Amino acid sequence: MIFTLLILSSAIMAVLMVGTGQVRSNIIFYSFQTLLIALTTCVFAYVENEHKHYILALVIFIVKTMGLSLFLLWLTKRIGTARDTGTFLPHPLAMHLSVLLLIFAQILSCQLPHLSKLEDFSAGGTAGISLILTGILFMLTRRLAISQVLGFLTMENGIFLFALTQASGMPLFVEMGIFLDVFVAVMISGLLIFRIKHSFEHIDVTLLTSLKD
Amino acid sequence: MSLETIFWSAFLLPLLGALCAGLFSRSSLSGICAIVSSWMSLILLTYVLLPFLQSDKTVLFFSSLIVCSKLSAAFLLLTVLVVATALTQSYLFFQNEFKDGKLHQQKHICWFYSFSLLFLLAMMSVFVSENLGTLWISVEATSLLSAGLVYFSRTNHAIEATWKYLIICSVGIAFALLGTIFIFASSQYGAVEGGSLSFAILEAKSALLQPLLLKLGFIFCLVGYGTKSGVFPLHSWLPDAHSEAPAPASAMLSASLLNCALFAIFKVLKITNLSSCGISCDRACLWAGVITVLAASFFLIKQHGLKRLWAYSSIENVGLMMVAIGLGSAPIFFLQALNHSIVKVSLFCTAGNIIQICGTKELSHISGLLKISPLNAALLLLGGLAVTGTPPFGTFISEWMLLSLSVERHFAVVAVIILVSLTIAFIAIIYHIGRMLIGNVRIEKTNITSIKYSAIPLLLIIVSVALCFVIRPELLGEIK
Amino acid sequence: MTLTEIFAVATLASITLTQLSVFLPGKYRLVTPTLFCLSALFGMAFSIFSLSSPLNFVLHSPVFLGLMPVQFASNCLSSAFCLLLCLLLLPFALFSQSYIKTKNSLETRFFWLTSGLFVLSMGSVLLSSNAILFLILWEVMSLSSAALVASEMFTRNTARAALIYLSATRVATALIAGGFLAAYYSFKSWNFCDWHFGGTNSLLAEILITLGCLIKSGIWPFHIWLPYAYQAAPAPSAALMSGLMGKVPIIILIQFFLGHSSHSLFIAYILIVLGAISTLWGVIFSLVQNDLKKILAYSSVENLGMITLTLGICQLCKHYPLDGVASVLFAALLFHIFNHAIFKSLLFLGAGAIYKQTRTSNINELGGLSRNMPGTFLFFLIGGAALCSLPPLNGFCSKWLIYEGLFKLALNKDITLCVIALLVILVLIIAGALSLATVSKTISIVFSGRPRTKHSGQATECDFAINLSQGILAVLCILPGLFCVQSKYLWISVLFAIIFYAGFLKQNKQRKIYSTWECGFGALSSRMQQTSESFSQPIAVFFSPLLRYKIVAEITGKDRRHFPERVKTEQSTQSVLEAKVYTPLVVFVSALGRHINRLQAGSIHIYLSYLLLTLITLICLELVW
Amino acid sequence: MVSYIVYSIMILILPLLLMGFLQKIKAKLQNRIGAPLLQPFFNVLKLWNKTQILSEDASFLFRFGILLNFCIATYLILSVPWLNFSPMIMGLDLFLLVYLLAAARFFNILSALDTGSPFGAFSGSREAALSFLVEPSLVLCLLAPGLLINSNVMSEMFAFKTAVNSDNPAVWIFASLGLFITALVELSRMPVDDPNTHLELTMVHEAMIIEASGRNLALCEYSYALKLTLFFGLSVQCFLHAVSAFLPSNEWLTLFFSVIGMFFLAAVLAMLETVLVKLKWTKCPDFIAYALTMGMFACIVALRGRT
Repeated sequence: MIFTLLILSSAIMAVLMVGTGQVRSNIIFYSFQTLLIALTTCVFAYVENEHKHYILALVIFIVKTMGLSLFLLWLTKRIGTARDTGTFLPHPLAMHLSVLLLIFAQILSCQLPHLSKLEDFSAGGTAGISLILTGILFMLTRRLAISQVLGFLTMENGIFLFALTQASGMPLFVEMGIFLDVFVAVMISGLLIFRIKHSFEHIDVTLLTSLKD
Repeated sequence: MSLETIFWSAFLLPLLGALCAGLFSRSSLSGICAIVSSWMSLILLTYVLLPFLQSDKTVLFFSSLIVCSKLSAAFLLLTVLVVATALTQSYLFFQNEFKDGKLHQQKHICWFYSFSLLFLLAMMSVFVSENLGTLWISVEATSLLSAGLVYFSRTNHAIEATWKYLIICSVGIAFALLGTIFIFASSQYGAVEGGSLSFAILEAKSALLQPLLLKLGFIFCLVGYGTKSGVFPLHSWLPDAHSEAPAPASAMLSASLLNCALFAIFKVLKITNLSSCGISCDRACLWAGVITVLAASFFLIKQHGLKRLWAYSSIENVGLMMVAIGLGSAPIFFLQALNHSIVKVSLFCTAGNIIQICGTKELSHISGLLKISPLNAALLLLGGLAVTGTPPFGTFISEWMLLSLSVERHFAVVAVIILVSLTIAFIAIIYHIGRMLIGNVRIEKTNITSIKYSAIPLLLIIVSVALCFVIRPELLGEIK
Repeated sequence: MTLTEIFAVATLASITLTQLSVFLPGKYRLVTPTLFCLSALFGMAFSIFSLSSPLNFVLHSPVFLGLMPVQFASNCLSSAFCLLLCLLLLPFALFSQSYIKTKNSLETRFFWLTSGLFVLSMGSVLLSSNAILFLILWEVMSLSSAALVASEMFTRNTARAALIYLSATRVATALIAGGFLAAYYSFKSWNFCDWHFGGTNSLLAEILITLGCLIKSGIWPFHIWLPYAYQAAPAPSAALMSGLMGKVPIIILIQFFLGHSSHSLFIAYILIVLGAISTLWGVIFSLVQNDLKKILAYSSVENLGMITLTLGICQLCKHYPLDGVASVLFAALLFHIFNHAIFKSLLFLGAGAIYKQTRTSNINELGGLSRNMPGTFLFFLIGGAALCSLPPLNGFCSKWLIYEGLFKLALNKDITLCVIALLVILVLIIAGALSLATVSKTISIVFSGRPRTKHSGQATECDFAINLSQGILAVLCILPGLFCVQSKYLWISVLFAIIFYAGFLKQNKQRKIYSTWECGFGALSSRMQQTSESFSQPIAVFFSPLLRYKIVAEITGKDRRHFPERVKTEQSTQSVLEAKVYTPLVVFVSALGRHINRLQAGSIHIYLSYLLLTLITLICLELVW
Repeated sequence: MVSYIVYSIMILILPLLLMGFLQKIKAKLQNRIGAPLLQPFFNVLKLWNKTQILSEDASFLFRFGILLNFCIATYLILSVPWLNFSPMIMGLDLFLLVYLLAAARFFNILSALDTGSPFGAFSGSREAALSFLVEPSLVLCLLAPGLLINSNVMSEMFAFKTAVNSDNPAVWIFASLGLFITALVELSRMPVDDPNTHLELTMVHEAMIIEASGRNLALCEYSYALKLTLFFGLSVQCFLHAVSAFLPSNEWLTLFFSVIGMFFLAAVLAMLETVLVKLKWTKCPDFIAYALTMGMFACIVALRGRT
């Protein structure tokens, strides 16, 4: 029960994240979301009695909850962009839409076959898919480059959650490699965001349309 | 030294080279370092892999994660060759850029070499990884490292292109990760206790995998790696990145990176081979390829950038390779990749020279090339012919084999569409090239004489012609 | 090693040497043409020997073409074609070395290099014995000829011509490739000798190959590239292209469909209909052209149409086994191929000579060349007379044979065949009369009267090599006529006329030289002579819907009706096919290109939604199936 | 031997005699006395001895063309069969005939344009236009008997003795009519062209020879007369074949009939030229269409006869 609660609340965090245009709040919501995922991993490790998941949880906590969130917060401060005005969908509507997506994710995950290890895990599929969909929605509805990174990270969280609950986690070295890649990706995009700010004096990616046919 | 040691050192060399190149502060030194390490790596790999390619063995086993099949061996050699030639070309390219005053900091060039070698390493690991997970990690690593190459010139356009490249590919690759997880999950339903990501196991147990999950996994992998390889309509990053990267980097992206992504698709497709959804997955690949070929040829009609032109022609060739993959023919896939890569490197190198001469990459601003630089004009023309599968270039043979295979497998429609699109592409490319070659000379600057040319584009064109006359089924029959 | 093989190797070696000699410094300028002639002689020897002992040759490893080895085999037809090719190469080399030498050395080298390649590929394409080698050589032939088309000036116009030509030839290659694939599907082999067309399962292959060949030889409605290409090409190359390259597809059709005793009726009808239309179409358009090379180009459309037509009828005869008629027509076909090659080359060389001396090929800027260039005039007259198949020249001999065959067909019991034969005779007669109008217009505007511009007034006779090359061809035009039974007495009549002219009329002392009659208005200016447009006007009006013929007259002055101060008329023609079919097609395709480019809108959000949409579509598709 | 003599006489006398007869009848019909019957002979003789005036712009082609034209006309008249008589030169077939006529026309046009005279030139272009209209009908009219007899050699087609298919008179009559109309166009007679005027708006043939003078003109006149004889001869022969059932088989009598027929045709022509007005140039194709129709009828009937 607690497991379902943890998992779903991470998805809810993501939904809430969509609701605000404040970049700082977004990052904080993301941070909470990863924290919940780290906790889920711990619980999962306890239930499954697999020690490698403890390590994973630790890494998630250090890398994502602390590292990436702090990095992004620092980045926001440096760049000085506080609000994301959004693209075609107002933030509240986007949030409502992501709630709908959550329901949709529930429907989808019911269609998929389940490993019948733990009843609670079925919520993992829902939350995972919901996170992925919300991440994509976030990327599609936000203007700022930094929000796109956040959306991507949310999506990645969803994938991790899905992997954890539906396939009882990938081999450790694969997970580690994935973390490394994601970490590097965020770092590189961070640097790029700096350059974008420096060259264009904004980080609004909807205005980056000079390359087209 | 055992073969294994040599093999490992071939992998170690780019890493070492990258470190050295990054540490040097003079571009010429780090350039030499990069060139030497890449060619050395090629030599070592050839020493290890050539006997293997000729032998009866099907795989070369190095560790549980590093296994080299014949196809991957061939691709490995091709990739290292492409990177080595591109790096060699880039040495002169950057010298010319320097003279032109476009470049200010040598350190950037050092970083370029360093990133290229790391990129090479990532690509090499794509081909030898025996595991869906490591495959994914390597592919993601290639896009992260090549982002540095695209970013190289630090102009607004380059930054925009890099951002699009990074985000779109990352999202795409994230889908591929999800697909990987689906496949991993599918293996846990009775096929393998606790699941497995190993290709060998998955291929062997293909029939036992959970079909729905496998199918979903394949679709996600197709979309994910398809984004990386530029399948229509997921190609959106590709023309931007290719046109904004410096010419040698574009050559590397087009001639090796796309092969990596396609190789990943090929590997995933092989897992589905024996399962109940194998045929529909084959079809999906096939038609994705056909649509890509058709769309790319239409994209070519109205183009404004020289390198964008070649980018779209890469997309077209990716489509052809997808068709080969969809038809399940590894030799033709490799052959097409080989021919395309060789010609594309030559074309991008020539394009780099031309852009340096004319100072622009807009097609409408380039004219009178025949008068300015007949050599580059001729290379451009020959390359343009080669890339559309015109005899007597190697691409013709591979495309012809592809066509005949599709006819043999009763996909006459595919053959027809490919023929039509190749015709359109040919006409479009020749049209653009023709407009560049003739006309009035519009350049005021007298920087034409100071530019140094290398023989690499010419050599590659000659190799392409030679390939037309040496390809034989026996040479390719073994590649699987 | 047989003599055939020895000479094949010798030819190949000497052509290679020719290619290499291009890179010699400028003072060895004559080496290349000499070597060219030498290889032509070797080639002649090869083709003569290969008639008796056919070439059959497989190149072993390491050379291999993916699916098939490099494999050559000759038959009578291809040997004969090679002989014709080598025969034409001698005047070609002679002419070119004089025609090209004024250009800068780079262009000269480029010319010789590409023409060497062109000739080599053209000669060997018919010898290839499997589909892949064939396609390679075929495309090399197309590309090198396109390079020749573009080689004259490298201007927008030539580039456009080369582009149009390349596009057309690529479409042809694609169709042939499609045909080969279909044939492979039916016969499971790439070897030509395994292909036996004629059954129902190979109809698709037959149609595709036929269409491809027709495009390549420029048959209506695919002739659109031909006037552009031949106008832009340097005259000697145009001679080779029109004289020989246009025939290669025809010979391929013969080899595939007649040689393998296939008599698909459908193909025969395609050939007959398209051939008949292009015979008429070509000659009508030829009549209204003002450019010398375009006139010749369109007349190539006519002649190739005639050849195609004959081939179609020949196939038809083989279907109903009428072997007697078929053999007459087949002989006529081959003979006409030979003759057309000769006289069309002669005319193109003449056009080249005129261009060289006057720097123009617009016939409205020429005139009065008969005095300045008497040699060229005489040869052009012979070529022109042969073109409109006047007896006793070679053009008539082959055309007479065609008529003979058709007449024999008309005597058949089957009423359909009779009607077809009669209709074809009518078509040929009309085309003949129109081509007579064309040739008489061309010759008289170019050579007769007074010079219309300074260029043509100051032209001088070209050098000996050019005249010699034309002379060789002119003799070749006359020779077949000498031995033709039909015109045995006619030659006596011509001879009689010449003697009469030389001896009798010339010695008439009572002769005055005076200006041309001008109604007493004073001397005629050169502008008052007839122009090309006014000559063709009566016939052009007749075909105005096809030609989109328009005359715009602009009369200005106070009293426009009675005292016009200035009268300006302009006549324009445009192909209805080009205006109504090809231009809209190109516009459509490029519009498609423009619309698809809109997908690449530049916004990353849109790109991401593509990703998502693709994913959803794929999932839906896969799960539904 | 006798036939050769007859031939020679025909060639020497008949053409010019026909011309004279034609003009005489025409004059009579127009209530004039007219020139003597032998006037064309006198004309030719006079011109032969006159000074020729040549344009300074003319090349050798001008006179050579006229001469060649004459030679071809002579050749044709020598090789066309005359009923039972075999021709002097064997082996003329109908395609050769058509193309020889074309060759004559070709050189006519060339020599007309050779001087750069605008008059000669536009008549040349009209001649070319007319020829393309009239040639199909000529061929069809000749093909129809050929189809009937199964041969395209003129001497066999018109050989009276082998005319076994004379039970097909319709073919011959249509051919004869078609040939007659064709002759009107080919010879530039009345509804198409007015041979008497020299107005540039009406003339075709006369303007073509406008630069010819002296001996050249004499040759032109003479070859014109030869062509007239040729066409009338063909037309009359066709007609005689149609009525062959009622004719005696004596060769001299048939010859006599055919000569009479030619004079008859000349008279018809004279009558036509008196009655008809010259058509507008743009209406000429409508008139020529009748010739083509005759040819088509002839061919259709010939085809029907065989099956």
